[in-house]
Amino acid sequence: MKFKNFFFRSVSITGVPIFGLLILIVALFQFVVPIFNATVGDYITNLVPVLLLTVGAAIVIIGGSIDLSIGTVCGLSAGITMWTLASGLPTALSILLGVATGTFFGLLNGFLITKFGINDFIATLATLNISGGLLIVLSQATELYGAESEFFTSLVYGSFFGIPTSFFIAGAIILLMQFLLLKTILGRRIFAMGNSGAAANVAGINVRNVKLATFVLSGTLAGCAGVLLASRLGGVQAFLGLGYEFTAIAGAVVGGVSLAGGRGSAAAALAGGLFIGTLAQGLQLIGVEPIFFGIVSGLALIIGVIFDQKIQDIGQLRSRFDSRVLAQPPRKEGDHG
Amino acid sequence: MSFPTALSTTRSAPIILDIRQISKSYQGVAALENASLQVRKGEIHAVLGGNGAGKSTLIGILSGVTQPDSGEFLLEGSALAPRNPRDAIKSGITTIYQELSLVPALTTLENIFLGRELIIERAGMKVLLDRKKMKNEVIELAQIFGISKDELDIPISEFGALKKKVIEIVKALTFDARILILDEPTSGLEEEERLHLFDHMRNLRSRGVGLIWVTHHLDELHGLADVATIFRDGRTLESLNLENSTVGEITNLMFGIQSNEAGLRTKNDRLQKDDKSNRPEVLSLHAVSRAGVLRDISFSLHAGEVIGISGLAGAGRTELARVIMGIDTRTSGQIFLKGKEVNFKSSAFAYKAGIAMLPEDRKQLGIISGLSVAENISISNLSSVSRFGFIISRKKERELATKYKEILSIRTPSVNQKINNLSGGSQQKAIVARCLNSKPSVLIIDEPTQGVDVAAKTEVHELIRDFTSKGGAAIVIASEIQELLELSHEILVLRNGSIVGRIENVQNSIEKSRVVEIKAEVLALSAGKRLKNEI
Amino acid sequence: MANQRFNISMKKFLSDPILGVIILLLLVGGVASFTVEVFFTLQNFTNFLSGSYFVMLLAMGMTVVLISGGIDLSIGAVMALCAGIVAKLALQGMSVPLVIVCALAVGAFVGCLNGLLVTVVGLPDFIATLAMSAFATGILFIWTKGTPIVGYMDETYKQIGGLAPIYREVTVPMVIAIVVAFALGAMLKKTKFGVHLFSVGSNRLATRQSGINVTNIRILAYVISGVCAALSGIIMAGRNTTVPPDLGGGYEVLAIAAALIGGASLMGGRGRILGAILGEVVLAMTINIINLLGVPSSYQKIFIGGILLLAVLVNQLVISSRTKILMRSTNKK
Amino acid sequence: MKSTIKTKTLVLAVIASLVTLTMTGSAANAIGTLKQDALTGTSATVDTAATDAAIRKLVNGRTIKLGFAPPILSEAYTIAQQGAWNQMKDYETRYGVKWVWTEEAPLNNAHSGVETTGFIQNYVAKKYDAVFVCSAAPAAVMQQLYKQGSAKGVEFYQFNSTEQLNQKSQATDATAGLSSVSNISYDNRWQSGALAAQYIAKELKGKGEIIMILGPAGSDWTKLREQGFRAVIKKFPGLKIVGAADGGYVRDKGLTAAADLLTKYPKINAIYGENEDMALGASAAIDAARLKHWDGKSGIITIGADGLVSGMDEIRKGNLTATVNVGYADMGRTMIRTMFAHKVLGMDVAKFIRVPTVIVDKSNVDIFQSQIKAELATKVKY
Repeated sequence: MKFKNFFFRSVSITGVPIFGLLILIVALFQFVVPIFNATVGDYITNLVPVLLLTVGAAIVIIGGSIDLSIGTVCGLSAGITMWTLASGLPTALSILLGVATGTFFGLLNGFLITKFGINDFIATLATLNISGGLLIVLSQATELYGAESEFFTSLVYGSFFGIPTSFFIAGAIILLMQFLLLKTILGRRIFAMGNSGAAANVAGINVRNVKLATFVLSGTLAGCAGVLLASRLGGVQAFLGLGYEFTAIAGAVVGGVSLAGGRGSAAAALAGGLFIGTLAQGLQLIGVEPIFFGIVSGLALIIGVIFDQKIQDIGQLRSRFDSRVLAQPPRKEGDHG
Repeated sequence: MSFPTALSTTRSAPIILDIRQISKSYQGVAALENASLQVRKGEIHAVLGGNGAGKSTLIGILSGVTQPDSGEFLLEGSALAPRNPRDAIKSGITTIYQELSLVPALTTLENIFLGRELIIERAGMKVLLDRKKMKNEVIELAQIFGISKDELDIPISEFGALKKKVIEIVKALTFDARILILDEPTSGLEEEERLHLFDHMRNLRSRGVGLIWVTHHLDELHGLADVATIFRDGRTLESLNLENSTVGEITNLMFGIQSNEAGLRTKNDRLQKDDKSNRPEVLSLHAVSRAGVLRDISFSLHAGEVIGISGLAGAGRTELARVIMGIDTRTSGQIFLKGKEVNFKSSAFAYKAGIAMLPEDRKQLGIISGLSVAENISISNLSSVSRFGFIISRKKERELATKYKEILSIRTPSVNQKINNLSGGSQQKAIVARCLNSKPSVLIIDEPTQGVDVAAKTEVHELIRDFTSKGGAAIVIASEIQELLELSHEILVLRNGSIVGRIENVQNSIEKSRVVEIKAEVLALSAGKRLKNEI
Repeated sequence: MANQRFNISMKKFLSDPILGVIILLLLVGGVASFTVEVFFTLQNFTNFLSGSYFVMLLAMGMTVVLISGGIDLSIGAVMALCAGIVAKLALQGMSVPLVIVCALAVGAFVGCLNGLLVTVVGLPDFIATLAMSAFATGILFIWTKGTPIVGYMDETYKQIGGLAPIYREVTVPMVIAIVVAFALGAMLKKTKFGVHLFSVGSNRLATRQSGINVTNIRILAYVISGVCAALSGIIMAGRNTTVPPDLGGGYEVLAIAAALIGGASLMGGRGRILGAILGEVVLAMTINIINLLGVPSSYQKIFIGGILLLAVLVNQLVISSRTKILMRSTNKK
Repeated sequence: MKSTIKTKTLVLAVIASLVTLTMTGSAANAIGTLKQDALTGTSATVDTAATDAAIRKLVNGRTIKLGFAPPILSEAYTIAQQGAWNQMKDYETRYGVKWVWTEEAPLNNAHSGVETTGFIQNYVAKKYDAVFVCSAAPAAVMQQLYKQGSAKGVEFYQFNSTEQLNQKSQATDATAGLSSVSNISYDNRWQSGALAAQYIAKELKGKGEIIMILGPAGSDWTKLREQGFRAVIKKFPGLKIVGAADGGYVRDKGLTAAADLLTKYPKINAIYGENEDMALGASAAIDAARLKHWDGKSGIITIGADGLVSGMDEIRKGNLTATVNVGYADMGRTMIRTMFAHKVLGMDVAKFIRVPTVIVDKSNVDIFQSQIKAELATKVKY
């Protein structure tokens, strides 16, 4: 009974069901395609930048907004890093500039949204175009490859105990974000704002600053992702990052981060991002023809989210306290007619 | 034990709604157990009970939002089981909900006819809305309630809170209902508007409509309601003939013997007031204005003092609070806090400086619904539960919340409970806890007891008095003049964003005659402009 | 009394969401007509408008969904899928009206699926329609095996695609866009369904309590956007003269942008058909001006981003000045 | 023993000459893919039966696993794939090779191409024998992947790529800095962009105004073709490029861009559409503007590049003046031949194999259209 309650309570935590599903499909793929485990290292290395974007997207979404610019900002950051490296700047400075590019766009987004009151969708769609356009201009003006820094390539290609360095870097960043969201004052304020911006505003939270902070965080994460992507690729071309924003947002949502705001975590987003990535990887290894890919992945996305929702619902119901105060009818947010 | 006699049989009107043994439970917890009551034709039937007593569940079942587990109800003799609100409305049961159920994007007219639009027939096709006919049908009633013809075409979002409520009532009155359920219809309404509404309720009664009236305001019952049914713990206790029962008896029934005195502790233990000049000034406003909303507001608030703000909704009461808090910016004027001029850019700074606010709309602006009780309490002063100034300690947070839970007797099994699962009164107390935890020197309270049952209301009043007795100062905004009289030392009356009257030394005027006098005075002051308009 | 009436109509005018986009249009158009001589010519306008009718249709459908409080990311893919159906069936010799009916039916069907996923299954609209987009694209890929469908074009499809006019400057897409605009505009303003649509988007709970079947309304909103996407696809099949499998990529974002510029809100309950049309005109005009000015294509994206920001900033400005004007008028009272 | 050596030598000699022929890229060879080429042995003079038997013995019924990673699913790559399949079928019947063929392509954003890196890693993990890659991913990362994959025994062949941009001189380094075994493509500058410009110059007799509809800014293909095109135009003082716009490689955007430019420059003589889809869009824009298509003397020349079935039809109808046929089917066949020569027969293959390209207009459209149609008609599938 105790175990049962523990079980239901844990599956009601955002991200846990999808994590379970992730383990399930990993096992399934391993069974169907025995070489699956041999490819895991490579595919996660490829996935790392997108995972960082997913976590960034999650932070903004938890705060009740959306950031469409992360994909191209990540691309631009990669471009800036590569450009500065190739033109001979010290590695550390280049990395810093790459990350700063992301932070800058985060700030820009935040200002447009909080100071000018521009709708977040449009504002970040605009900066999506602007950052993507800047990368095109940059890549037209100069060749974005040929960095000679060993330290830089070691960001991704180096390894500790056989595990790629980028895992540690991304792991540390994601862990930090998880900590920030769940354990710090800022994190709590982000959740409060996402749950109810108006109430948070009345309750003494500087909603503008907190919102700004979420965009700066997601921009900075996009910058970090860009640096890792540049290190991973060794070269950057004009359209890098375009379209990553949808993968990232989808990953976060699959992980249980609610687009309505106020629900989710970095770990949940990570689980969602890994789920989508693993699914694609596994399907490729099984040898699903690319023309069937859209249908299969669409179906999997739907099943994944339904599974996540249902399991969480069950978990929440079963682990509820038996109490009079709960006797009021639960208010249904979702619409079932 | 002698309870007042059950419903007398002198009223011989036929029963139109007969509720028989209805039960409903959620996840094994009973919300209603064998609830029964009968509503007669042309009867105002009050439904009373504390928060969580099962009234909302009954309304849900009658209006088709939820379905009962067992039991049935008959409308004019035939069994009814509405599967959705549409069914219920079609059968003649209409509900006005406590929360505004208007749609902001739609116009007044569209709102009134939402779901029952009149359609014009053109070329055999029934597609187009017949706005003209709809207007004609509603205009008479609308004008009675002060809604002009032009206002019928304006989106609801452009109106203030009061107008919205009136529109909602007009909407309900246009329904051809045999049973009309009014869930806290007077909440947020001004005194005068209440009387207006009561007239209409009487009017409806004389037309033979059965009214089910859910209310916390026991003082409104007498002279209006014919019968009252009391709910406690999901059961129907008693149907009282109101001619033979007193408020005291009803309260006893509602809360059991323990909370016998609840709801009646008013004037006796009011704070003793010293001479104002002996106390330090905490907050003062000098000619504060906000374009179009507030004009030249000046007053000063001293430690231990409560200033009440009266006025019609839309007169600038809430707006004043928001400007003081820095949620909205002021266009001119100065605000001094403890002698220093302040200019808060957001409420965060106000909290830091020592001003806390308990907002009006609890559901939208008060509670942060996804968070737990503990998280809701700590949110305005997170550093009080933090280590190193930025890491939140769950343990400290729990302890803090548990402390407040006990002090304020917040009814929740655990402080980790999501706040939306609590009753309205407990939610309100949790927000009080939040304010107190920010260690404010000034507390701004907007409609302290809206949607809160009588017992909780007294408790909230107690908390405010306790706060000021320890040297805090408070601004209380309330529609009920009675409430202001019970709490405040001075009352400011707002109209159109300006202070149009001050009633000082409320403290010393507790004689009943004086109370009535003040009420009349406040009413006249706040309504003055509107009366002129109508003439 | 007259003063009050004036105030009310003033209020109505000033709070109209399309005011901003009109000002923007005049602004951008004004600047362009001074800097590019050929800009302000009938030919140029018919030119760039003819390339925007299909996006207009998408934006109109999107507006309906946005008003209902949802979002439809599948419309680009659905447009492509329907274009594929037109091409494929036309190739098999099916008559034009029948082809069109089939495409519309598919659009409506996909829209209905979207609606069911969002309402009955209860998926987040973002995910449901994103998945549907993957589905639709996938079906088109399987169908075409990655190769464009060609060889279905004839004079009729040229006309449908707007490549050949039916009378002077009048083209079929123009007529379709106008008819749909009026139909949807009237639907929103003058019918029960229109009122309910705004109602659902603005306050879903209250709408349900009013006895309105919210689920049906929401599903129907997606069906309408599906049908709009199908119409757009029919035009696209004619205009593009081939149907490559990746035809629809990215048009949904354009449609959302157009709808938002035109005053719709992602929160639901707001939006205007005319706004969506003007929003798309702003976007199309931007590309047109870029091309006419000869802006190097590498700067195009930055330019588009800038215009988007300008669009919302102007809107913002209009809103704030409106508040000021309204305040002044109330203060005078 | 001796005989086998002899046979082997013979086989090698024959193949060597063949491959050389392929790589020199004579025009005859382009058409040769249609006919049975020298290896198939229908020639009156060369009997290849013995060679076939020897290769069959060498192959010994083995299975060769091939990966095919185009940047996107499109008609061009479908034709290339069909060409490859036809060649594979040929080898299968003659040498008894069994094939496994797996295609992986990103469904959208062809120009980002980072997805391809994942595909390649998967091919390596699955121990494929050879992988044909065309990707817009940065050259540096692809080379790195090829290097890692090669170490595990997987051979990489680039096709239709833009390696011209990144290749170094072969004067001192035979690999030219590339880790792919071979690069089977055409030179986008001189075999596509320049050809189009030469055709325009010839038709217009060195005098006239031109507008360009370019692919998306930032694309390597765009960059190279524009470079070649401009280089040739520069040589003709009478020719002037008056405007350019982004057509995003798709027909609809090509149409819009061309329509805009035609409004501003209604008197131009030629439109260079950097691929066929955009050129066809431009052609529609000419119709819409009620301007005249080129009839050999007057009107507007529209020229594209690709060599797709649809384009050929339009040339026949006169809507498209000409196109640069870059021989995708031939490219596909050459990919298989080169891989087979290197992987199975152990031959050295050229680092850069240029498939022949040709300007197709009304005068020669029959030849090249029937060629593509014949390739697509085989219905061979792997």
